[in-house]
Amino acid sequence: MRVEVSSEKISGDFAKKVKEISREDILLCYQCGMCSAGCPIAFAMDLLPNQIIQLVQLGLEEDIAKSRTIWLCASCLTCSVRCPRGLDLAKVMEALRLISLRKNIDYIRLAEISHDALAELPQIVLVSSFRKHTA
Amino acid sequence: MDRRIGVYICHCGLNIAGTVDVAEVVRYAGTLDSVVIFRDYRYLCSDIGQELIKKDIKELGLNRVVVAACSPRMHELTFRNACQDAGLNPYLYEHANIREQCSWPHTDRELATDKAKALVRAAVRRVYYHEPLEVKEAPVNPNVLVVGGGIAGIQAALDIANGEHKVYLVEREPSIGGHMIQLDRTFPTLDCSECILTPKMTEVAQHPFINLLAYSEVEEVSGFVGKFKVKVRKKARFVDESKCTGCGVCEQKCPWKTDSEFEAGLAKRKAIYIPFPQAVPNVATIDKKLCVYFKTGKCRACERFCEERAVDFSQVDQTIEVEVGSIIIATGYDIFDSRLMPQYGYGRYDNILTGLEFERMTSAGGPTGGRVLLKNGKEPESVAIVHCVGSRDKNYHEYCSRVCCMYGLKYAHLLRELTKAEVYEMYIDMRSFGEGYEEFYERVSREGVNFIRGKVAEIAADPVDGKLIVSCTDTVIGKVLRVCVDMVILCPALKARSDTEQVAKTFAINQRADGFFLERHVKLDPVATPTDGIFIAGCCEGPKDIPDTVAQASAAASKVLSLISKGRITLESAIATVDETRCLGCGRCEETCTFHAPKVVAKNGVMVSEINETLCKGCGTCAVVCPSGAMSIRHFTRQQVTSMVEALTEA
Amino acid sequence: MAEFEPKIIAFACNWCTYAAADLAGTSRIHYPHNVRVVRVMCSGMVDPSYVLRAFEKGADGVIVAGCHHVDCHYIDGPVKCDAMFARLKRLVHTLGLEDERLRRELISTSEGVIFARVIQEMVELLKKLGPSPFRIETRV
Amino acid sequence: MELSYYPGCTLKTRAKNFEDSAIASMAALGINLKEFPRWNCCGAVYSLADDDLIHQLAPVRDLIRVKEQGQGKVVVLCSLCFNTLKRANLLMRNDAEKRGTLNSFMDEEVDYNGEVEVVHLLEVLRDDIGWKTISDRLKVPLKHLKLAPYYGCTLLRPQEVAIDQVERPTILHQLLQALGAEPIDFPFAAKCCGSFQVVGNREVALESAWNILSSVVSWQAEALVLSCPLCDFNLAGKQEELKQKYREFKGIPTLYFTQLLALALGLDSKICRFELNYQDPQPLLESKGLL
Repeated sequence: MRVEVSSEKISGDFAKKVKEISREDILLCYQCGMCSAGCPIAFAMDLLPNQIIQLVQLGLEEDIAKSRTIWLCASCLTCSVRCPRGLDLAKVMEALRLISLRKNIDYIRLAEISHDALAELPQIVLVSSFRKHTA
Repeated sequence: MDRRIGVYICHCGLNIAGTVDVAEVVRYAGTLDSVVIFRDYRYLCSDIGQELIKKDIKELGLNRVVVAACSPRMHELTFRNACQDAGLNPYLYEHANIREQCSWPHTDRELATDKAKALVRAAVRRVYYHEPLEVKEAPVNPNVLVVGGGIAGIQAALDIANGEHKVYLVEREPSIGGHMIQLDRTFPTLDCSECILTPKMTEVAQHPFINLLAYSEVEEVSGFVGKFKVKVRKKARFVDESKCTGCGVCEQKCPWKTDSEFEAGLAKRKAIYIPFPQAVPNVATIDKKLCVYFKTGKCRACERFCEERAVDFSQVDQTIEVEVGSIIIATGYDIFDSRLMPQYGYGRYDNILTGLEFERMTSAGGPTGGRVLLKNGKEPESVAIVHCVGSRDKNYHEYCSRVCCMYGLKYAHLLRELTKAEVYEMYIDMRSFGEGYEEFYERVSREGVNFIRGKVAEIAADPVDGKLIVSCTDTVIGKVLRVCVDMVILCPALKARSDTEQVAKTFAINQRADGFFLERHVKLDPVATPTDGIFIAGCCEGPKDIPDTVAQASAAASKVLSLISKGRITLESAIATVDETRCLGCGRCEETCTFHAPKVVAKNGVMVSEINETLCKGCGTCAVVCPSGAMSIRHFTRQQVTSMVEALTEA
Repeated sequence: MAEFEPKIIAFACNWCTYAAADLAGTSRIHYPHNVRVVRVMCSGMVDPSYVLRAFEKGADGVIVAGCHHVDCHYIDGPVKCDAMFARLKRLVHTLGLEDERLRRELISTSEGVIFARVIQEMVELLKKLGPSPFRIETRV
Repeated sequence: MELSYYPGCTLKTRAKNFEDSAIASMAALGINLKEFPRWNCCGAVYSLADDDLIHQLAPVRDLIRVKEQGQGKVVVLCSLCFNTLKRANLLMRNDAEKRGTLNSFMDEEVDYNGEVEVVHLLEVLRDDIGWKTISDRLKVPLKHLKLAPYYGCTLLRPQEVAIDQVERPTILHQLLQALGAEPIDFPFAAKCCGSFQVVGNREVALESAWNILSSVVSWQAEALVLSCPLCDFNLAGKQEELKQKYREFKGIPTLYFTQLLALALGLDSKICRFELNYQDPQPLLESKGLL
């Protein structure tokens, strides 16, 4: 339960990159947890959205990489419209996904989706899923 | 007249002389035009230093003086007074700052000396063009207007009236008392709000120096500090205040009901009503909108049963004019409408209360007789207290409302005392900053309250058992909680009154971005406004608790008392002046001035601008927009400033 | 040849920026000597002609500084100053002076450090830009 | 009156019931929904990354097609398409720098500055036609039908595209009321259905859908009213699986709001294409004498 925090990590490329892609100021967060409490998918998350923000602040990239949270976010924007500090968390989550996807690491593989599933899933579901979960 | 300028350079010990070659600056001063005497001294601000200057003025007939020393913000006044003592108009003085802005921030002796010479040169050139200015005074009317009869207005009115000065206390509602009279117990001491406030209300009612204008509103304010004229509209109560004894028979007989404002909607009141038993003045008022007589011409039950024949349907609004020298605005706050956060379910589900509703519920004199009850008449077994409803939130009000943490804790305490309920308190940060507040937090912690550090996201009701499900994150353990409770108490933000803009306009004061009234200086002049003679106190200046409100009210009263005690005001001398021969009467100055000082008037059939010298603050923006150059600012004339700019730019 | 030393005229409002300059001195924060401060009651009092006169007389840079918009002693002086400044900026541009030579700053009473930093930056910038084309000695 | 109409991919396939009932109902109300030519997929989701412009091309091209037709307004039915098109439109309207880049990239197209107005069909019903007109035209009032109106995310969030109050929308409630039905006020009306997670995180999407459906059931609605083909898949298409997982769940019929509109306007029920509904509402409608 002990994590090393250093100024190298905090002022490192990771937080900068998140800021660049999202254009959101992560430092605004005051950790009220309203995002997590209203998140419809928080029940399945190993780290809560507010914890993700804190990890970005501290530059703890590996902890985020180990977590499922950013891949579970459905961009429903409930947190974004409610955040009392006006932080658009959905944009931050998208930036975090992109940092991974741009390394060409897809979250889902088309080849692994069964034919039955492909027949069943409407286009809108497939297109949106590929847009969010593949490079 | 020939200019005879004296220049004095201060060493300030080594503060100046350590970096600046004072002898060289003095020598240089002697080479400047019209300088007849030039000296240096170790400490010019000392009595001996000042005597030196005074003596020169008298003996050498100096008509202009320049001192190069510390910042003018430090000693300009000292030397102006010295000039005045020696019979020289204080405005014929100029101060050069060669310490804060030369010897202290610079280290190179040669460059610092050069700069000091430039600063002295600029001061000498400027002072050449200085004109003597007259210092004017005006009398102050000792009467005072206090607007708002909550605790702030009551305190301010009493402080002033106790000094035996006449106070007009204007209150919009039928009774004074404000929000405080609605509160049950007050944190952290838990003394009963009513018990501590009603004696003060009675004192107001009986005070020989207070003229209470309840059920009245300020309509118009004109004039300026020391001499305001105020029009107050006294709304028709349809009850003769002088006859009504407050017996309440009319209330009993009146058949028409609506939600009681005093009881926060938890009980009803009649169309003719006394808002609460301790009302001041203790007289009935007819709610014209509700009274059926005003709609159909029938009923008049109240009139029939009134033994004192106080009911008077023929009453009309009256306008009263009062003259006062100063004004205190203490108009209080509104409470954030929790319906604006529909995710909290207020107004949608039962048993979600606002703080004020809960205050009435725990009040012994309230609609439930002090019992905490659910809609179904039972006591709750679990209650959630939700902090920061509409405050600390960019979507509503960004500021902290300052009192919610503490009254939230108070509710937790009362619930533990009055019921057997499990209490959950959801907060973002616990702010317990006042006297005895942190101790109170500790006391409530011991009483077995569950503190959850997280902002509530949403509240839903279970359709089957009516339980309320409160969703929030416990950010300490990093888990999302769904807390199932019988009752929720919301702690809504205190916000600026919805009519603040209107009131600001009436009194020519300003609003901050957060909606509250703007103080003259946030730290050093918190009860004054930029308009002289108008002061603010209490929550109209921003959310605050009762102790701070009372302190601020007394502060505003003391400001007013100093004005009255001096009895006259010194008018700013360095103000705008119009060269009527050049004025086009275009009105640009009038448009730009925030203080309404210039006014275009007809003079000998020509439209010219005229400056109201009591309103002008000398900011100079009118002179900048004046297209003809007719407007100038005394002591900051074009010639004076330009001469300085030139002198500073020259090599 | 000695290094070019730019001349800066700074108009500072009495209530904020002038006090900030005092604070920089009181705190012994060192900044270049090149600035000469003209005290005005409000930044809204600065007439465009003052600034133009400074340039005409050979100033290499001019700063118009006053309160932040919320701090104004006269409520909204900075707003009026902003309006004047926008016009002035165009004028200065038309005259062929580099935009950077004219600078608007909001510096409150407590911001002595910022005052010093602004002067430092301005001096560095002007050293790069070189003397004002209006300087008498640079005219042929 | 004729209005330019954008169908999107799913309305042409799996959600034909949504499209057909909408077009027929609007025709009955005097509005011809005219599909504009050469439309393409909008991309389904709006790109949330500041540095990602390539994904804005698809929706912007659609908007250019509308502009080329000389139309000032485009009506969208699918909630996701509505969101994507409207946000892309706002980007073109408000962000001069990105607008410039996108326009210069698509140099073969006419310049686009966000001139077209993107509206959802519900907005047309509310603002152009009006609830009263709809009530007046009713042939078959949907009496005694307790319905749960479900909005999902993309009609309401973010604030700048919302067709109604974000936290407590009422537009569908109002429509259902105008149709003579009884809309219920349940707390999950704007909660996310799990969206595309049904592909990559199937269990999670199912659980999200269950949260909503169980709430609908506990608030005693007789049917769930939808406005989005993705929500339809999660909330209706997945009910069989949920019934297996949660034995107490007996299923709940689902309909698009346009199907209810068509019925209430007295149109032939064939136009509703109920055979495409994942959960057949016909037994319920028959029991209420509406079929």
